[in-house]
Amino acid sequence: MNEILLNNQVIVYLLSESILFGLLFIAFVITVGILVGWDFGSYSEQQFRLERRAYLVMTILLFVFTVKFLLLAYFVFAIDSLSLLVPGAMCAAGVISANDYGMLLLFLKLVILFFLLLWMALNRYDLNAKNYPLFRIKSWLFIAIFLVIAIETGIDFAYFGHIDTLEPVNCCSTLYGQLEGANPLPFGLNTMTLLILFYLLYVVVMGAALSSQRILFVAAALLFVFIAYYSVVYFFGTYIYELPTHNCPFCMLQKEYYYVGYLVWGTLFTGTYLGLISSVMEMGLKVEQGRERSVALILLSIFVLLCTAYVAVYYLRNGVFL
Amino acid sequence: MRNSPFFHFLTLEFFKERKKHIGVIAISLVILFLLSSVLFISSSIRYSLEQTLEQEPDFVVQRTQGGERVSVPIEWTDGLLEIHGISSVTPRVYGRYFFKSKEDSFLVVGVDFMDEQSHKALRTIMDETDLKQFLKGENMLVGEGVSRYLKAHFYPKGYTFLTPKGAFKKVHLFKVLPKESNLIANDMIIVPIELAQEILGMSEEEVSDIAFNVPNDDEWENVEDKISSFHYDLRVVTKNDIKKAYENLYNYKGGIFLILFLITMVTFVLILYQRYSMVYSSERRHIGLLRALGWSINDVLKLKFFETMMVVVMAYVLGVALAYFYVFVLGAPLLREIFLGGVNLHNSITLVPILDFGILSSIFLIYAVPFVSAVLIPVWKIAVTDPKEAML
Amino acid sequence: MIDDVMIIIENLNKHFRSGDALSKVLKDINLEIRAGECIVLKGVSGSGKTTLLSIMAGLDRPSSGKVLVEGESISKLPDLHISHFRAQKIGMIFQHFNLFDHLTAAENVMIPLIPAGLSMDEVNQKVQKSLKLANISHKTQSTAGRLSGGEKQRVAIARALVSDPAIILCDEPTANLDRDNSLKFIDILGQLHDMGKTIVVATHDPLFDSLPFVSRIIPMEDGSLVSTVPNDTLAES
Amino acid sequence: MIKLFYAVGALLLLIIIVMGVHYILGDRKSVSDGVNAVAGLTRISSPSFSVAYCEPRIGGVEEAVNIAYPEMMPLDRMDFVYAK
Repeated sequence: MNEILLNNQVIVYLLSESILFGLLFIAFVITVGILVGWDFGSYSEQQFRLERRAYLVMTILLFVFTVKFLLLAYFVFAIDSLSLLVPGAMCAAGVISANDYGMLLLFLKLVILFFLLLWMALNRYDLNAKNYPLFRIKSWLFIAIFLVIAIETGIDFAYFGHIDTLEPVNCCSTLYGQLEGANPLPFGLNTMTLLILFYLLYVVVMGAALSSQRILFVAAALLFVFIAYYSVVYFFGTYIYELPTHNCPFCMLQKEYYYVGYLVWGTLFTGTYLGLISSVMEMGLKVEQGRERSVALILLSIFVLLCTAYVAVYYLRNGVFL
Repeated sequence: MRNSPFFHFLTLEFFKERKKHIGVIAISLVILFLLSSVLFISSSIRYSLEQTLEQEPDFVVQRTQGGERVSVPIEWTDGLLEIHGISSVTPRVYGRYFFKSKEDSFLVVGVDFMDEQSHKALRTIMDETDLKQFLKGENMLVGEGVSRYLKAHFYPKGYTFLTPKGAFKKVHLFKVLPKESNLIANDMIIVPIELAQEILGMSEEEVSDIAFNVPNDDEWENVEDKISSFHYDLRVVTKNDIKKAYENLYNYKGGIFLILFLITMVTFVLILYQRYSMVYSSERRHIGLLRALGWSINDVLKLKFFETMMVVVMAYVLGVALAYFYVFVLGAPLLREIFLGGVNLHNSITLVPILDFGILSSIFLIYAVPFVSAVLIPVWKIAVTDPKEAML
Repeated sequence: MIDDVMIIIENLNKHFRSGDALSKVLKDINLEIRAGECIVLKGVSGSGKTTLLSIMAGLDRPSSGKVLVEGESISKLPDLHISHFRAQKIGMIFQHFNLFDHLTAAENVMIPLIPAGLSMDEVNQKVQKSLKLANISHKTQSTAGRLSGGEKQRVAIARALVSDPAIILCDEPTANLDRDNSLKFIDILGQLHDMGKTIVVATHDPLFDSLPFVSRIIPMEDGSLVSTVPNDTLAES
Repeated sequence: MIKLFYAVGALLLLIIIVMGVHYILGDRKSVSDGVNAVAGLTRISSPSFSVAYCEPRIGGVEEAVNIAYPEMMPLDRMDFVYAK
């Protein structure tokens, strides 16, 4: 067992993941059983038993979602504490790029959280309707989620198993830094246009949400996430670190920056998820999701405010931009 | 919170099943107490060790032959001085002096008291008057473990060392090092450098190894390359190696403990599963009646969920507080031996209270996730009892 | 006329599968109950009146057939909705009172209101009102376990009335009561009838035979209804 | 009954506060000062024999170590990193 697998946080993380996978497997078996025997019209005792079992699947998924949400933060925290063991890694960025499973794993986790949230929104709608209209869609979605989670759990073990503590990894300065003039920003933007686009998209998202043009909202939200990621890494991040050359999405998760990274990325992703799901639900199922949409807008506003505040405070203190 | 009837009913229900909850909390307390005290001790010792690393010299040059460390000729220091960027090169003399029964050993350390840098350090340990008196005769500073050991073996005032050449060196015990430095100085005897060389059987121009600092971090790699090409049997130990050694040492111990701990978690989960699914008919009728009065499965699940959360939070807070009190206030009397080894001289270091987010969240996750997953299915089984149970 | 029909039951039957034997408990029942009517299901125990009552209350599901309450079929509702239906529209009074002995009378009466998520003072207001209606408000804070039979029954009535339901269902309400408590129960039932509630009582207690406010007595024998005899003719003969 | 719940809640809160106060007031400086004083003098700051070593080598016979010369450190042991 190499040192990585012996690290306390890694053991606790893998244990939690496998317990969740065990529960999900039970839910998977039950869902398959329900899908096979499901016939809403019939009065048979079998049908009522299946309806009761559906509640077990719902409870398991609710619990799995909350724990997976906490485990994502815990995963990043564990990776951060591993950076001492991996030579050359100063923060989580180095450890994640230790082998090629890292980035894929992080991406999978974000996707899974989105679909779990979507499943719970569908489930709430399904329970409120009187005849379980979305039952089959919901169950098939869960089966898809289960397969993705199975892959994710496999990659978890693969990722932690293959982190080599001898061969040095490149740190975030090489991963995200300016590679001798090559412009890392997408669509050939420079910093100024990136910022303009960032605030413009934010206004578009708010406008679309308030005037409830949902397709525009979905498009704007997706683009906003993409642009926000780059603007945080290449512009706002430098103000958090107060160092113009330090571009890294992970270093802000560390202790010396007061774990602000969790707040920044948390509000961005949760806000976008809630926004996307509420608009998808409104378009697809014509059900009013006002509350979720307003929470999403609040979270996105907190995110933008927080980023701008860092720049403003820096400017007020030093009187000059980076 | 106060004016929601659900919360009011929740507290009534919670206290109705007091006996069951108290039983579950008691079991969880045992598990939580054991786990968190082990993690607290290991993180506290690791924190203190990391503190000592600041004083650690950046590089140590040693000479190894046949896997065995041999003493280094003093001339090597001039070779080192020529390299740019190296500062405070200090030859060090230390070695293990085995007590007569070859069971326990002291760490004999020779310090050149004439050197002004160690003179300044000495002044922090003792005041001015003792200093002159100390430098006059054959005196030694002794760690707390050593002084206790010597007292136990009837050498209260001093100790006569037997040098390899057969001469007897009577050394007077001058002062005991402060208790706080037990972490490194528990079995340490500090003597003048010439005396140490004599006791350890080294000639005048031989030292154990040479330590030096390289203030400029970026230079560490090239300094290390330069030095390792000096001699064939030379070996360089950098500060990063030591940091990784400490990390691995406590990962190793903590990790093994956690993996063994999983076995207790499995039994804990089984106990919980059995405890929560042992439903008396009165409990079943109770929930059936609730359902008959208009509570849906969601409401009963919510009630049971909050009950479980209350049990989890209560057990967690009590467990961690108990472990905190045991480790940082009582000093973890028994459990400490796992980490301090208890071998050689008995060591009683003071554990510095250290709580960081990582430990607390690990403890919560390793406790709460198995707990709730064990309780999930029995709670669901109760929640879906058929309302017509109330009619029977 | 159709709109004021409270409960419609169309060819309902219920059978229990114990092993491979199929025991038919309710056979092809058709029944219509108008709003404000007071029905008595008369029959010896085991004649299926309790099962019929629990199906009407949404506690149990029929094996086939339809149960419509205020025009909405409840036999096929998912659990979330049938629970809301029970909480809002049905007041159940059980044979053994079924109180939570460790709770006080007020807390017992409060239980059906909890899922609705009202604030505490709204709930207290309703609880006091229904306790006064069942004239047991002098025992509000005493624990249910220590009340006498009659008082327990009145707390059970208060609990059934707290969410102001349109339908009151009683399963053998007077089985555990002595004579004068039963009479007290019956005049409370009378008050409920005057308030316009639809009442269905399943009992074999002769006391209910000649009550002025009972509109129909429906005898039941092993799972099927005998022809319904309007009460007023019964009263004269 | 709700009062009892608040009492338990207050008790837990009190425990957390006492723990927090003890944690904040905990003196971390004295231990590091003592250690730094001695390490400053001897320039050796590796942990004393009983703290540093792994259990297996001490507990029983370790095949890599020769009984007659216990101080001969086996090469592959982690404690060789900075043997005394």
